[in-house]
Amino acid sequence: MISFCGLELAHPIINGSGTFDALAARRVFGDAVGGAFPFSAFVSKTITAEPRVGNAPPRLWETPAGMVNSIGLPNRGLLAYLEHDLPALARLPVPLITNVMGSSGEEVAELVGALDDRAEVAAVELNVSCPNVKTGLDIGADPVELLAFMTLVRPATTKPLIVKLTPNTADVARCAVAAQEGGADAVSLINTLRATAMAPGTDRPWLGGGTGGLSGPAIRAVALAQVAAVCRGVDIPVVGMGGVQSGHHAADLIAVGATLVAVGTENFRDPAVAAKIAEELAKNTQIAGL
Amino acid sequence: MISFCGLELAHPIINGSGTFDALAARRVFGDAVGGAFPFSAFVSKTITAEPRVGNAPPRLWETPAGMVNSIGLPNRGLLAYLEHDLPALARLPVPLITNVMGSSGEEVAELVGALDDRAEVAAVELNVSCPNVKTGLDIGADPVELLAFMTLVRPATTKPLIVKLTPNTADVARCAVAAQEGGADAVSLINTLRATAMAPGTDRPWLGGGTGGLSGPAIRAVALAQVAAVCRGVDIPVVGMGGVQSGHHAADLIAVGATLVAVGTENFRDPAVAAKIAEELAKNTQIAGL
Amino acid sequence: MSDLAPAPFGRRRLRVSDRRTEGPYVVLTAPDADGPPPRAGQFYMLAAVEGWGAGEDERPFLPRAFSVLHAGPAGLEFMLEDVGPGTSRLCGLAVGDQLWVLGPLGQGFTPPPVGARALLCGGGVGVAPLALWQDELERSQTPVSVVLGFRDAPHAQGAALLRAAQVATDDGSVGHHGLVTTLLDAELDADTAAVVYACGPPAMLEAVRERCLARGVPTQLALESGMACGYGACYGCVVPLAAGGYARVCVDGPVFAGELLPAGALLAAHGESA
Amino acid sequence: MSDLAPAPFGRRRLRVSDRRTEGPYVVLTAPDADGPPPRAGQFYMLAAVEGWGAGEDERPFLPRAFSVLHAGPAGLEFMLEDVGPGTSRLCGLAVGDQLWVLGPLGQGFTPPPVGARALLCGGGVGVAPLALWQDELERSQTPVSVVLGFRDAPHAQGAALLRAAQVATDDGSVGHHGLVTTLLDAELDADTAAVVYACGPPAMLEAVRERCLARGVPTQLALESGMACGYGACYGCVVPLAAGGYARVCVDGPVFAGELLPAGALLAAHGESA
Ligand SMILES: Cc1cc2nc3c(=O)[nH]c(=O)nc-3n(C[C@H](O)[C@H](O)[C@H](O)COP(=O)(O)OP(=O)(O)OC[C@H]3O[C@@H](n4cnc5c(N)ncnc54)[C@H](O)[C@@H]3O)c2cc1C
Ligand SMILES: Cc1cc2nc3c(=O)[nH]c(=O)nc-3n(C[C@H](O)[C@H](O)[C@H](O)COP(=O)(O)OP(=O)(O)OC[C@H]3O[C@@H](n4cnc5c(N)ncnc54)[C@H](O)[C@@H]3O)c2cc1C
Ligand SMILES: Cc1cc2nc3c(=O)[nH]c(=O)nc-3n(C[C@H](O)[C@H](O)[C@H](O)COP(=O)(O)O)c2cc1C
Ligand SMILES: Cc1cc2nc3c(=O)[nH]c(=O)nc-3n(C[C@H](O)[C@H](O)[C@H](O)COP(=O)(O)O)c2cc1C
Ligand code: FES
Ligand code: FES
Repeated sequence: MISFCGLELAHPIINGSGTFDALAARRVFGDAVGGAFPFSAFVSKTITAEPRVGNAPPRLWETPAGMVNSIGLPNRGLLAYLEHDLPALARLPVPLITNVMGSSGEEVAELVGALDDRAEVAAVELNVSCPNVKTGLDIGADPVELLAFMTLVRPATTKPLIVKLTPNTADVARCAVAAQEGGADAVSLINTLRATAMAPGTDRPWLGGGTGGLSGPAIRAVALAQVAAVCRGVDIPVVGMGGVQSGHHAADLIAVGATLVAVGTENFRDPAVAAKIAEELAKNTQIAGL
Repeated sequence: MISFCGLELAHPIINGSGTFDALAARRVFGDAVGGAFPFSAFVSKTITAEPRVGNAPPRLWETPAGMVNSIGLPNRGLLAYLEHDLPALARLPVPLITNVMGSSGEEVAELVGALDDRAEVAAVELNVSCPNVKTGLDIGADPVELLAFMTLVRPATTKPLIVKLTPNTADVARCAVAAQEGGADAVSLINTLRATAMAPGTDRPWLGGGTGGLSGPAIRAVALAQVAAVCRGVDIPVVGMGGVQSGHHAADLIAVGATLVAVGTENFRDPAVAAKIAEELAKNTQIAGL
Repeated sequence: MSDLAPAPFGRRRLRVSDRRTEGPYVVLTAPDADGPPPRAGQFYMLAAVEGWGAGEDERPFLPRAFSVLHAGPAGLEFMLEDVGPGTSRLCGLAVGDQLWVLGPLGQGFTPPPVGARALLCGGGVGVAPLALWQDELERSQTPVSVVLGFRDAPHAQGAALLRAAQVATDDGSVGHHGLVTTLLDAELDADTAAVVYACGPPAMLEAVRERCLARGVPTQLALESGMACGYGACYGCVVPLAAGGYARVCVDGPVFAGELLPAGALLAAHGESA
Repeated sequence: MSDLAPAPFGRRRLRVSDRRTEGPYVVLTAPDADGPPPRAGQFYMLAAVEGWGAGEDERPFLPRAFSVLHAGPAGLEFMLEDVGPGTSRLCGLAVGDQLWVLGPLGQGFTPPPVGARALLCGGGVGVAPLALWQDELERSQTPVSVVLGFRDAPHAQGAALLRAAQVATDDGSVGHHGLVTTLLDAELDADTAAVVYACGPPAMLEAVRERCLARGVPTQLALESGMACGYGACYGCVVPLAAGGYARVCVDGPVFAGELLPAGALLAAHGESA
């Protein structure tokens, strides 16, 4: 059992927001998903106050050992989430972390406040880092703005608040310190790196959204450096992620100080990979413990 | 012929600083290197005022479709460069761009001033972006500091000044604009992304220098996004680089506005690759021109 | 789909038991002991266990989606066209090589109402899902007609994967010289009481959608789209809906009723301008 | 090296003409029409043309350095030990497969002064450069002794690649039970007028360097180091020098006089603590 912000989790492996849809997975794979649920907590994809349809396709570009996505945070909005998704997600065998985003501290405070009432929500993750949406970038990239943002959002809930930092910044550790000062219970990183691609043989961008975010093994070494820097800077727990594909990669993030490790893109290659990673990690830890 | 800061170049492909040692290559491959010199201009590795031995080994870590280096800018210092390297580099069949770095505007102004006297130097590139050395990071990552830096350095030479921006920043386009305001004749990007790796099976960093910089195909999509953002922001010419392996990759950078394209890590896989890339690019351009 | 067992959770290894070619197409067979039988129009995410990631531009990295061509005691059959690093690697597999497989995935075709015949219209490698559909329809004694379009004579060898197909080729080297939609028009001119099941390149699907809509003939279009996951996790594979918003091709499709799709939707999802 | 033609500029394709094993080691042969003959101790950067990048952790990406084992009319011979994704891929090559090759690279061994014999000391796959060196020395009638160390009997089969080798194994299953340095000591005790040529794991080289320094016996150590380029471009392969600063193993070495290296240098370059 791992303690994280007051939650007791079976192992350190969770999912990265937006990289596993537990409800869709249950439709596709049936009850097997529930029985063998691979994550020790489930992080929902980013929810916004109003519904969003997301970006125009194409939304994906495969890169060497990675991918660029420009999904654009499609979601049915807070109300539908509260009414439809939360009750269904509550049936998962693990605690639920709801990820939210908004264009101002006030807006996010309202979102967070609405979740505060709901027992299904074990913790809230604040997406201040999505490279596809202007606001996310700006708040999370500047320590001063991030602190001001947290000052508005923190009072809105007594639930644990995890700040998901943006990697697209000069000094991510300073942003993490600002989040901590602003009352964050934990920070998570890294989100995707701002990236783009051209449509083959043209001078137009491939992605409907113009730019997107790079994820996967390609960014693993960047993630490790950022997580290490943040762990050196803060006392609160850190959720490390970025390109994790194996127990070894998870162990590296834990070695530099992460408490939990999130798996993102690798879920796309194998929906059950997180269970394998958790096992490998447990085996590593046993060996190291001897 | 391509015009770049008053230089007339045979094609748009140059090397990234620190990724090709023309003098060592001539020792290894003989005169073939001169005859078939693959770059249309040669960028020297970063020179500092005093000699540097560089970082302790290991200095390299291979990543999925890329590598992390922590070389630490070894060089014999300005005086040895002026006395020994410049005369030898002058024998190359292409213009020479000297890359320099220093810990303050004053120091760099002196370096640049010393190069100003030397006819062998066609242009100077300012490394304000090396992630291995504290100073480089800080100056280049903050538009205000960068402008102040340029105010000190610009008057030191009438030669073209290329500012090599750091990618480890929140808004690289704003940094590029600051460089332009400060009198840069061109900007180049991207340098490597801050990254690290653990020694396998340990909780110690692998690299002697602790952290390093990620380069290669893994960062190509990040490079393209940053180059595109910079090209939208400035009027001066842009040298684009990051993960270029083929004429297609070079064409993408040119499509978003780069004037020249630099090849870095791919030189390590094939010292003659740049000539192939220049050919492929010329073929692409011909086809597009029809 | 409630009558079908869901896909096993997690990718599994299958072994290629047969590899043959039909003109430029490669057909791979892989026995699948653990998976439930797929429905026509469903697909699998495939990757080679060895050598995935070493092709052009250091790709492929993600698995690739393939319709099931046939399914039976011999195993699952897939029909592949080499169009890039992923399909190139898969086409290079030999008997005995291993595949990662996830599936069956997505919503398949649904039968025509009683009295209407099934008109199968395929282009290129898009004939794949129609082959299994023909098997299923003929088993339930539904009348079936098949019209297929190909680039040229070598590709037209793919027509052998279905029975009694009328063929059109772009270069006229085999069958009708021109577009498959001309054959489709002729079929519908003769008898409009049909449901059209189509799969093929975006421009062909768009043409099918448009003309059937105009004629009031229902269509079920099996779409392609760039996919990262195939099971609804990434939201990357979307197609715009006529009603607004987007649907995920992998879980809401890949088969969609033509009426649900707006004009040009099929081109947009492929990065072509509408 | 002025008597040798430089390496061709740019990597070139060679075809594997033979593949054999010596215990756990793989020996590949590749005819090299365009390259000049290598000197013993020189190396080549190798990569597989196909399937490079699809191994563990999506690697290898960079080419890998290999000493030349033998060189002659049949081509270049390389001896490989599978220790990771790069060597694993190369060990999996079959006759007819293609290699990217750059080289010959680096500074090879230089002969002993007249009257001194050559004492070749190798460990594991480090015997490779000594094999060609033995060929060259015997051709020039220089007296040669060979001591080799291996983990166990299977690995000790690598000793067959040299002539008249005394062998030590860690587990005593073949030859002397213990370290190769014990054999080296015995040779030097018998006759100290020798130059020691050594190649092997860092700890072995360190032990050779140390004891020969103490005895005043000159050494030429063929080092390994993680390399990105092999031709002096990346400055990644350095080893510390006793005089301070670092030398590039690829262009200043891989063969270094032991006196030039400080204690512990060989371990540091491999990420092991000194
Ligand atoms: C439900 C479904 C069923 C399918 N059934 C079949 C089938 O039965 N048989 C069959 O052969 N194919 C089928 N496909 C298509 C098949 O999945 C694609 O051909 C395959 O994914 C192409 O991969 P590739 O690596 O070979 O080519 P890619 O390089 O991926 O090129 C394919 C297309 O993707 C785009 N593209 C190019 N580069 C990139 C990049 N870096 N990132 C993202 N997109 C890029 C371009 O539009 C290009 O034309 C099906 C697809 C779907 C969604
Ligand atoms: C001049 C020279 C001559 C050589 N001659 C021979 C020879 O004749 N025969 C032979 O078999 N070998 C030889 N080698 C060694 C050979 O080059 C290496 O074994 C090979 O590069 C290993 O590659 P790999 O991918 O198989 O293993 P890697 O995964 O690269 O592992 C090899 C070592 O590198 C480190 N490592 C692990 N992961 C990484 C990473 N991601 N990035 C960087 N380092 C990592 C670890 O220390 C590991 O033990 C020679 C090396 C040199 C420099
Ligand atoms: C397709 C996709 C969608 C994502 N959606 C979200 C999201 O909605 N909210 C969020 O905070 N992060 C989102 N992310 C970022 C991931 O949670 C994670 O931070 C990132 O992908 C790095 O981890 P990875 O390399 O393991 O994928 C998304 C990533 C991908 C690839
Ligand atoms: C081994 C290595 C050494 C480098 N040394 C320098 C340097 O001395 N000065 C500098 O400005 N950039 C240096 N760079 C950065 C490259 O010039 C280039 O900006 C970067 O590697 C991205 O391009 P690539 O992906 O094509 O390698 C170095 C990069 C590598 C990989
Ligand atoms: S492919 Fe990922 S949601 Fe459809
Ligand atoms: S391997 Fe690049 S300098 Fe030696």
